[in-house]
Amino acid sequence: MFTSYPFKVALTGIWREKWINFLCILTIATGLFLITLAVLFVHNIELATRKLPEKFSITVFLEEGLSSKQIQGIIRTIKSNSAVKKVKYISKEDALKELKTSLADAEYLLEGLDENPLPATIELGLRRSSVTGAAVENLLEELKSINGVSEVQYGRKLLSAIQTIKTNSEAIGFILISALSAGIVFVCYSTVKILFYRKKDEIETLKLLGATKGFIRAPFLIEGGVIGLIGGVISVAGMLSLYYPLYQRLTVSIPLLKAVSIPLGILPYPPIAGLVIGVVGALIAIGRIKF
Amino acid sequence: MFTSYPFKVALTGIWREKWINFLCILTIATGLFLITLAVLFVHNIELATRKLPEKFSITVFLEEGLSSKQIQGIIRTIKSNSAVKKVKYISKEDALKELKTSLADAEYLLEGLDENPLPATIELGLRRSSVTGAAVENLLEELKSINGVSEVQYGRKLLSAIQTIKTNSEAIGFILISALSAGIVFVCYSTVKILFYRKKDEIETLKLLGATKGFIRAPFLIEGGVIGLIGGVISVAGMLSLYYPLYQRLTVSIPLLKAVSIPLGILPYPPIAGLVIGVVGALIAIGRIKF
Amino acid sequence: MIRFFNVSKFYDNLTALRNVTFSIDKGEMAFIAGPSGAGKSTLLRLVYLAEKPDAGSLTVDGIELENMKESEIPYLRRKIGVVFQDFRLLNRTVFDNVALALRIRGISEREIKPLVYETLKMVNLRHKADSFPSALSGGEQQRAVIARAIVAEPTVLLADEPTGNLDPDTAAGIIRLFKEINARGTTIVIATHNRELFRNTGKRVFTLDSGNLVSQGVG
Amino acid sequence: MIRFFNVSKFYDNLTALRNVTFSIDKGEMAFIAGPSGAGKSTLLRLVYLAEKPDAGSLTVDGIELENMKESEIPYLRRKIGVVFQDFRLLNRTVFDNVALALRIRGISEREIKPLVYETLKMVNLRHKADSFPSALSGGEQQRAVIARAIVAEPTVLLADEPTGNLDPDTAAGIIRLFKEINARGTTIVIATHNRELFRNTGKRVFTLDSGNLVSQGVG
Ligand SMILES: Nc1ncnc2c1ncn2[C@@H]1O[C@H](COP(=O)(O)OP(=O)(O)OP(=O)(O)O)[C@@H](O)[C@H]1O
Ligand SMILES: Nc1ncnc2c1ncn2[C@@H]1O[C@H](COP(=O)(O)OP(=O)(O)OP(=O)(O)O)[C@@H](O)[C@H]1O
Ligand SMILES: [Mg+2]
Ligand SMILES: [Mg+2]
Repeated sequence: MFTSYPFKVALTGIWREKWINFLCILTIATGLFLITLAVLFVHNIELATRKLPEKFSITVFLEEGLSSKQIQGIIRTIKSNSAVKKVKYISKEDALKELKTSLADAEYLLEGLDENPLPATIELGLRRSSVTGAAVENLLEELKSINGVSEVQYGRKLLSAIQTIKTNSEAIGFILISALSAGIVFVCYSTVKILFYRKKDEIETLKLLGATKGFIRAPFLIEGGVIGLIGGVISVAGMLSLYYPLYQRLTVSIPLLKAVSIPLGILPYPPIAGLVIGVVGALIAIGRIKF
Repeated sequence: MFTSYPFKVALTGIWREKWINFLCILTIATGLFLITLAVLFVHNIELATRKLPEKFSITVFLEEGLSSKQIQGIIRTIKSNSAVKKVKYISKEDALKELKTSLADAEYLLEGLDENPLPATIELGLRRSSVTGAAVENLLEELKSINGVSEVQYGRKLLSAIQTIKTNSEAIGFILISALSAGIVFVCYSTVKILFYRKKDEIETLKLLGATKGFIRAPFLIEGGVIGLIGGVISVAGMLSLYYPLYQRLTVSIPLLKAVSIPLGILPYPPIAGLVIGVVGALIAIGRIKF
Repeated sequence: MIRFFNVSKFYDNLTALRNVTFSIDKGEMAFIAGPSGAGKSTLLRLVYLAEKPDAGSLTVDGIELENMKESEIPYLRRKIGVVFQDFRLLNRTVFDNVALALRIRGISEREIKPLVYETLKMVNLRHKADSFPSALSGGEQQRAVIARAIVAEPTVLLADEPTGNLDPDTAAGIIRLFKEINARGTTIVIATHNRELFRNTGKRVFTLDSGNLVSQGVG
Repeated sequence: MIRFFNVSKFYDNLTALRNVTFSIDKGEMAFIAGPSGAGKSTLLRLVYLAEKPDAGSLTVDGIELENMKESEIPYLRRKIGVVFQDFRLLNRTVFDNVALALRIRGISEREIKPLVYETLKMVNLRHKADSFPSALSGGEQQRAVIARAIVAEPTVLLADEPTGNLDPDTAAGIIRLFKEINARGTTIVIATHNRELFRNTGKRVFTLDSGNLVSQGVG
């Protein structure tokens, strides 16, 4: 198949004008590289902000004088809720110790106390997926209805702040990445179109010789596709070959980078995108063939 | 001047093949638009993180039994330091009130006190520029040497966290924007080069007719420059015409955007960059002229 | 085979052809003569559908061109071999340029090779099969175009100034070749300013001047 | 004016010119004859420096080409007007194509206009001044190239097959024009396969065959 006429014409065509075609390939590679970089950037910001909700917690205040069996029962009930990720019990004694630590030098303030006035509490961590307004409200109702629970507190402000940041950064990231991708895809397409502009005469001659539309288009589409595909492959190769050395060097000075992740699942997309850009670019560049 | 030979050739050349030239102009416009967008993105993140240091403060503990004149003197001394932005005096009474508020329901803990055990303090806010390790250390030494100051506390951890975030985000932003700019500039240059590739025959003929290098290059450089310049102007025009409607619409759903700033000072740069890309692209596209 | 009836063609304010009426029979070999700018190339361009007439009607091989569907145009063009005045060689080897005419017609690669080499031999260009057009002399390029026009044995051969870059001996050889092809049944129309080509051939000569068909004679 | 001494030119395994020695005097009008592919265009290309000889030495207007500095090449080329066999017209109007030869030489726009129109009249193309080459007939394009070659009154005029697309009457007109230009002192070399052009001119004719200078005679 690759020795058939349109393939031969396309491949020898690419080879004969290799420099200008290589420039076009590099352009597409650069474009796809930048899009991939942007996607990774947003992906990593997304990963980083995902961990924020885990810092959100609910404090359950227990009534006075519960037996340790009763407390175990309450803890079990809470743990059985699917929205709850982790549970930490803080006894009256622990609470007092904490207060003393936070009072520091003023600890003598508490010296005159004959009885521990602090309640025992349970702190809940939530699963990521559950940190939405409605889910939290439901959970709170459930917690309050448990026997032995006197009060439930949670950081309403923190919750809404986290949600605002998440929504905002996702929306802004989406807008930026869309603009970037649209722009770069246009630029790649435009490069292919400008590259094929010089084929006008050749197409005119082929028409006059009696070639059908398919016969005229086939080699150009293959040529565009091969150029785009190579561009995509180069962008992935560049990504991978830059990743390891650069990553190791940069993490020394920028420790945050250690958390950067490159999901391998995205690797096939740049070549596919390149192929599509090349073929579509060539198709539109050739334009409507009118005999 | 604009009716002189090279200008006439360049301008009629652009006009005669307006569609392909327009595509090249749009490509450059898109590229510069994306770079500008990226610069604005980093600029705004930078602005946002800049405000972080203001949240960093130093607490100065005063000795017992200072007269209000002595306290005024200390405050004046501190205020005279150029690194200090604002100063807040918290008297012993205010400190106690604060403690009571934070103890909330456990306020009765303090009931038996006959004397206020809390020291008076002064909280300092720092100027942005002064929040670096060395500057803070200097300031601390100075503060400690003031008569009447018993102790100085500051958030060492917070300071280093802020610095890490700043350095990291600046470095990552710099790397990303450099990669993006280098890539897009290359893509724009490449487009111009591919655009001028079809002039090879014309250049060959001009050489054979006895034209000097300058004569051959001038119209092409002008053509490239005009294409790049128009591209730059379009990118700025696009920026401005998108900014207001899009901004107003988006701030409704993404309140964070309200803080976005577009410094007008960057507006001349895209056209200048376009001009340079066009001229350099054309220059390199024509290549070394050998007779 | 080719019938012009009151055909006119205008470019802006210029009349390239005015009310031209004539016909060329199946199997005939005819010449279009006339000075530079007379309209010879324009006339041929109308036949191979590179241009449309502005008035009149035109039939090729019994097909009225005006009512033709666009999708049929390539198939009509395949019946016609054209020696373009400006060559129109593609930036491929001479072999590939000539083979193109066969590939367009869907002929298999196995059959193409001997056909192309045989045709190149006819125009004395076998030794340049692997050259690119840019490395050929003017006359060699012209012979490559002739080879491409005849290789697929078209029903009609249109040759526009086919010997403009050829020396008299080579030109005579090409005309001999055309006569052989004609003898095998191909209708041939040759546009030329070179009266030597049709002198004493006994073939019909249509003479154009400023777009008008001014005389029909025998060479 | 032009002196070839043992000049050879090779392309790959092909000898385009072999040990060619001859010279053309200042003010002479001479012809290079020979069949297609004989090396006529190659010979002229050496003179206007489009190619370098592989052996031998070559002098134009007293200048030894081999030792020439690259920066001097444009100035030597301006002494030479060339009618290219493949035209090499730029995609500009006929006026601008012809004017180009003057603009390259730094002549002011005010002087250019009358000069160009006068020259276009000489080749009978005044009415096509605003046309683009793609809208010209073959012969009209050739005459535009001739106008561009002569407009700047070069010291040497090299014409490669200048009448290949012209009818005999127009061709004769062009040769008459060349003779006038020659009479005013311009050295002219015409490469052609058309023996009619030099028959009975009394000018020298150098005949090439397969790269060898096979005869020097008088037309
Ligand atoms: N595309 C066009 N636009 C405008 N005028 C044109 C176009 N094509 C041809 N002409 C004009 O039409 C006239 C006839 O042109 P044509 O090419 O048919 O001449 P021709 O007889 O082939 O001449 P030659 O022997 O010089 O090739 C010429 O004056 C030419 O300038
Ligand atoms: N760039 C090149 N590379 C290889 N071979 C070449 C090149 N240019 C010319 N030739 C060969 O050199 C030989 C002489 O070519 P040239 O153009 O000088 O012939 P010519 O006498 O002008 O012929 P014509 O009358 O057909 O124009 C030809 O066989 C040609 O194929
Ligand atoms: Mg013609
Ligand atoms: Mg030649």
